[in-house]
Amino acid sequence: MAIFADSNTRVVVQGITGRDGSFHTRQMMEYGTKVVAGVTPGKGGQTFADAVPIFDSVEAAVREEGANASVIYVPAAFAAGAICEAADSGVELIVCISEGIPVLDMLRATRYVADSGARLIGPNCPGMISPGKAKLGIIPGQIVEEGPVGVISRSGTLTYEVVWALTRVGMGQSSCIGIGGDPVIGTNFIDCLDAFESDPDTEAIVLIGEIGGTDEQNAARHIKEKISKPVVGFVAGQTAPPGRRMGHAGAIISGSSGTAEEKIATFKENGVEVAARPVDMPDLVGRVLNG
Amino acid sequence: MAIFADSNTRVVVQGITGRDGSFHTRQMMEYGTKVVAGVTPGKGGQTFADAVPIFDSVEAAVREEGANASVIYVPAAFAAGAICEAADSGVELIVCISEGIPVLDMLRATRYVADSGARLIGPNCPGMISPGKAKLGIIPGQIVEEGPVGVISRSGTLTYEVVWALTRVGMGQSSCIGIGGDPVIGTNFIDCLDAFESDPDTEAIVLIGEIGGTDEQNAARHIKEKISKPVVGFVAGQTAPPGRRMGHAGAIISGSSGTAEEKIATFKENGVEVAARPVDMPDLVGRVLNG
Amino acid sequence: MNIHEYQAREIFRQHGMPVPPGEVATTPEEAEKIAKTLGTGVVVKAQVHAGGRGKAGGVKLAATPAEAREAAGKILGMQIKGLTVTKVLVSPVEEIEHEAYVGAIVDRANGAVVLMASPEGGIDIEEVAAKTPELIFKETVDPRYGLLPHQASRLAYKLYAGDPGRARQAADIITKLYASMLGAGASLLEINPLITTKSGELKAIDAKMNIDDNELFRRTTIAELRDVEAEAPEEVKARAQGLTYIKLDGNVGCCVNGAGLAMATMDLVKYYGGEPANFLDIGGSSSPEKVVTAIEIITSDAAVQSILFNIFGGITRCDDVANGIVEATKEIELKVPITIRLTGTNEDEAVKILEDAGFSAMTDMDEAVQKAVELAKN
Amino acid sequence: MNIHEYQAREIFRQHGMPVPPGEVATTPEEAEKIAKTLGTGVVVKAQVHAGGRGKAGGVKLAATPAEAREAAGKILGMQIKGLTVTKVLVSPVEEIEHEAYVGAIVDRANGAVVLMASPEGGIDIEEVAAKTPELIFKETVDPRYGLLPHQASRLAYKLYAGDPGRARQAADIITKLYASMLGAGASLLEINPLITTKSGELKAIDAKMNIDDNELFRRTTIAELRDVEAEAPEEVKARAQGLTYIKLDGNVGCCVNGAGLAMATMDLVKYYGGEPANFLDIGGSSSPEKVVTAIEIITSDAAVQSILFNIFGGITRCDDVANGIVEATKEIELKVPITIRLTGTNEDEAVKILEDAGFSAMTDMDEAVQKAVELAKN
Repeated sequence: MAIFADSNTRVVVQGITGRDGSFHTRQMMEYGTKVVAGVTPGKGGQTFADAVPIFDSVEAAVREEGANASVIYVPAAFAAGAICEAADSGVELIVCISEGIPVLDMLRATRYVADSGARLIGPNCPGMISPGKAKLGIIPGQIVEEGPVGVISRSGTLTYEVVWALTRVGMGQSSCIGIGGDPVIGTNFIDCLDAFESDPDTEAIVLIGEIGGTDEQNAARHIKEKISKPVVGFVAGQTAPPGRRMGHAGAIISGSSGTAEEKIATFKENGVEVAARPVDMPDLVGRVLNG
Repeated sequence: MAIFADSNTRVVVQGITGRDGSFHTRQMMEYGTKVVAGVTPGKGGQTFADAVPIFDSVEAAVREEGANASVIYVPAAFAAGAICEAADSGVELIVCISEGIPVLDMLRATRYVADSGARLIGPNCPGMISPGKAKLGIIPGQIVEEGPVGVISRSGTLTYEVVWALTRVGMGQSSCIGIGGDPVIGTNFIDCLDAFESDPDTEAIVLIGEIGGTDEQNAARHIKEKISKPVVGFVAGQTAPPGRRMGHAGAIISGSSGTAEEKIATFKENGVEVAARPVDMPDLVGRVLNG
Repeated sequence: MNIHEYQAREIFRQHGMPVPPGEVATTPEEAEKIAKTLGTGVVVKAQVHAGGRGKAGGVKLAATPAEAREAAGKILGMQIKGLTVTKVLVSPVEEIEHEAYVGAIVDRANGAVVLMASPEGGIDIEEVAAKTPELIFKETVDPRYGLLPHQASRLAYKLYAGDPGRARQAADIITKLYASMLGAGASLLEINPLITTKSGELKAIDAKMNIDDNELFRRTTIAELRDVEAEAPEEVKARAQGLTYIKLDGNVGCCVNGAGLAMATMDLVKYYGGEPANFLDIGGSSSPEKVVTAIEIITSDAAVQSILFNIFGGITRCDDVANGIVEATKEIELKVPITIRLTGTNEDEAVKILEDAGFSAMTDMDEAVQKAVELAKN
Repeated sequence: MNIHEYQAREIFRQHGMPVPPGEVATTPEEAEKIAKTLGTGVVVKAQVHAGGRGKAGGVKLAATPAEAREAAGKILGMQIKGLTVTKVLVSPVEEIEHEAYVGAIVDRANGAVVLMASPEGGIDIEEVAAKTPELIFKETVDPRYGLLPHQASRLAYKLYAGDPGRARQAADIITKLYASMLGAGASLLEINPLITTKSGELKAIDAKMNIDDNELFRRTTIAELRDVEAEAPEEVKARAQGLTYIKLDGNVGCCVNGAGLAMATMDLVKYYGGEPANFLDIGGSSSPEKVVTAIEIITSDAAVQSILFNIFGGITRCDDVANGIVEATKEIELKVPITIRLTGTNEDEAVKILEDAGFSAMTDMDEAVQKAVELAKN
């Protein structure tokens, strides 16, 4: 098993004829993902890579090809609309790779997805991969391997670094989820933690956070209360500058500074081991796996 | 028992200091309704009729006085906003008497109420009364009497006419609900039918419809399928002019002419007796009550 | 409130919709001048609040400005469904390749705006809906989110599958149709036909728009579009006093409080063998002045042989109505008998006021209606 | 994107917010002229993207135009938190009866805009939030419905309970604050203080607004508000190439693909005893040109003693980065050693390109960081 997507996932790619969309669709297909349809309004009736039918709307892709997941590679200006279209068309899983979406658009889009009962991963994320089963997004297929470790991360290349470190020592992954680094995202740490907790093939969880916000702190408390499987954390940004502060309002609203120190401390308080360096991750995971 | 409101209902009146609001609040209080609070922004801290505390917001009325129902008498321009405020503040029942609310406002307000889990009666309606228990709105208290007949109506004075005819012959009512005649309303015929069906004190139901829309037809089919108690119908508007048609779109969307003939025919097809005149109602109700 | 085609076009234009040029004329000379300025063949269209203008001869083609003048001369002053034409729209003739239909309406069943489109536009759209419903495409707009881009696109590609050029134009038009609806406070908008020209351009030709009366208080420029000349004068007068009046063909003039009771009263007139002369709802809070206006309007209809008042007092106070009747009959000499039924709030005071003034009053609706019907026959 | 107070004021003004008059000056003479036109005592305020202007001496009162010139002369050219003041806002002095706080922010935890208000406004609002949180009132805006009237009213009456005159003004201001947020694509807005004048009028005095960078593509007039003079020139140059650069105080120049990995690399520099000189994310699709720009920017910092490249190839192709390094070092003579770590997509090609050009490349992050830190010490 795996979480969110596996070999039964039937993927429609929104923006399949674009530069990024076509490149990564080929990569997904090479990895063995069931890409059953593409959508580019105005190109309905054409075929992608001599294999994948293209439609004018996601609704048609769902109706004609039984797509149940969507991966979105459309430009930022149209991405929130594409997310809503996917949700409205009945796909269960929406992975939005597009970056640069206005946050005010995302407030509405995430609510729309929630109202429709679908799951959104991203936006501005590398997507997800369930090794040996399906790749939805841009995580390089050659750095992962099937195994018992669930990976959740807010970043892209840092995830690759950690996953690759695990793979090199033979610690494969059940699923790797890049939830994205934008302020407003769909699936969060807690959603992924719960999914990995329920997944019989996942034995340990790696959580890669960074500075900003309170998601890591919330995840830490959730782990203590609800997650029985071992979790190892990492937080990037200990040396990052305090950054342009969100005025007074940011501090008033969250009551948190969002620093790496605060996050690491909260992990430790809640019994989550934290790796000092990415390279320490395999050892720590090995330790918790062996009890 | 009764439906929607009874002697445990704690009413907040929105627009209590207005001309209509103050007049009808006194009437509700005289009838014995528990009016526990009023709301007029800017008059918080004052007292209405030496008895009812006034607040600046419904939230405060709920918090301080435990209001669980609201009756709204504010001008049309503010009425949709008042409905949303009531729903947001946690009252379970909202009765909106105000008329003249733009339909585009009501589309959003009814959805907001549904999202919040509250019940809206109206707008543009006489409200409801559970004889001997509570009056929320403007139905004259002296024309009703406790008894076994549930009354549901789209109109105001026509309801009074029918209810008064029932009361004169000793057929009291469990509750009388004026659902309002606007195109977009909260509680509809079917909601009331289901509530009366579950109410042990209701033995027969009177349904007063009029021309326009398809609510009566839907109610007729629902009665046949789901309502075991006897229902007697009346439809006003047999001699009404065809009216300004809603362009082609109206006919395309509903596939119905909305005439009284069509509605009466649908009632009869579904086994609902229809009174030719309001004055015939008591006889018909008596007949169905006695099986 | 109905507005004219030329007014609806202007609202569409303000929202960026591709609408052909054209102006409104009230005289044949103006029509000629507009045709000259346009410099093309024109179509001259009657501006009335009634359908079936074409069949009634209210739409004419004109190849030259002189022909436009002639056409306008024939149409202006014409009666269409009882309404006199006082304005014509003069607009260029378009070369039509295809006609589609696009509309938006508040759907009471869904509690939402529904957008509709069909590639089979033109006058027989209702027949299309009845016979080939698969050619009517719909999108329901969630009022919480408004029209979403993919909904406009989805409708557009159903209209013009395989033709991205036209589909993109259509998506834009559908988006602007919805924006016009919100912008004008409309409960109905239709473009029929939405044409494709020979050069592949989409244009909104005939525009229909109903404004929600309840929007007018907050939309003064829209409220000013009301063309009282195009409405029955009694209805205009009634509205000014907060009454609703619709003239009918019978001879029993009715004055009732509440629309439902008013309809039930008319039905009862018919039931007892009479014919109602009108629908008249004096509304909830009926001051004596309203009653005076109501009697003036009812008696202005020469067909009325008998007047019937039916009042169930709730908010309406029976004594207010009684005072209004007494006052009105001081000002207006009634030439037909009046039957008064009153019950409810302040019923006793009302009966006294009426009896003091020499009227009698009843409390039973059926008796009153029967009497009024009888009196109309004499 | 940060904008200046005077720009935020102008956006507020366009949305009908009561903002005092005032204009921006870049010279003491202009400041004098503005003060003359205003005809009142003025306050001269430095326009910089930094907090704590007042404490730094960047805000001065001036009773006469001559004093305004003098004050502007002192403030213009001043350094506040490393930024040079090039503009001052000259605005009338207000007689302040009371100071409140009103703000709006995108709350990531809720996925919604949260409006906040406190009757305890002024510079110490964060202390109010920490010590007396019951004096901070909040309303969460459901993105499906937008700000509802009762929410603005509820906040306003909490600010000014028992004072309907001020509460009504505040409700209006809160409504316009939210409208400004949507209108400008802001992720944060604050009015602090929102003052009450002696005559009971509410006015938005200090205005803070952060614009969501992701909005700029569709808001050209807002995008033009960017004041590149007020930003560090390297950051401006980096942004033009799609890079993100933030200068720090260390001596190991870092060039990484991806923000998370960039931060982890900096952390590792620190872990091994070094100090990162910067944050630099070259982003996903890194063309050779971007790499050239990155090296130019890193080397423009005289403190840099060692350059570290850390690339994990995914979308980023290692050979692109290698080509960029080779190209850059043809144009720029490197005065400090460079350490290159590359792994992932096209790693082998990259290593060959680098070795052909005389560089060596590593594949292990920790080894590379350790080496770069060592080199910086020599």
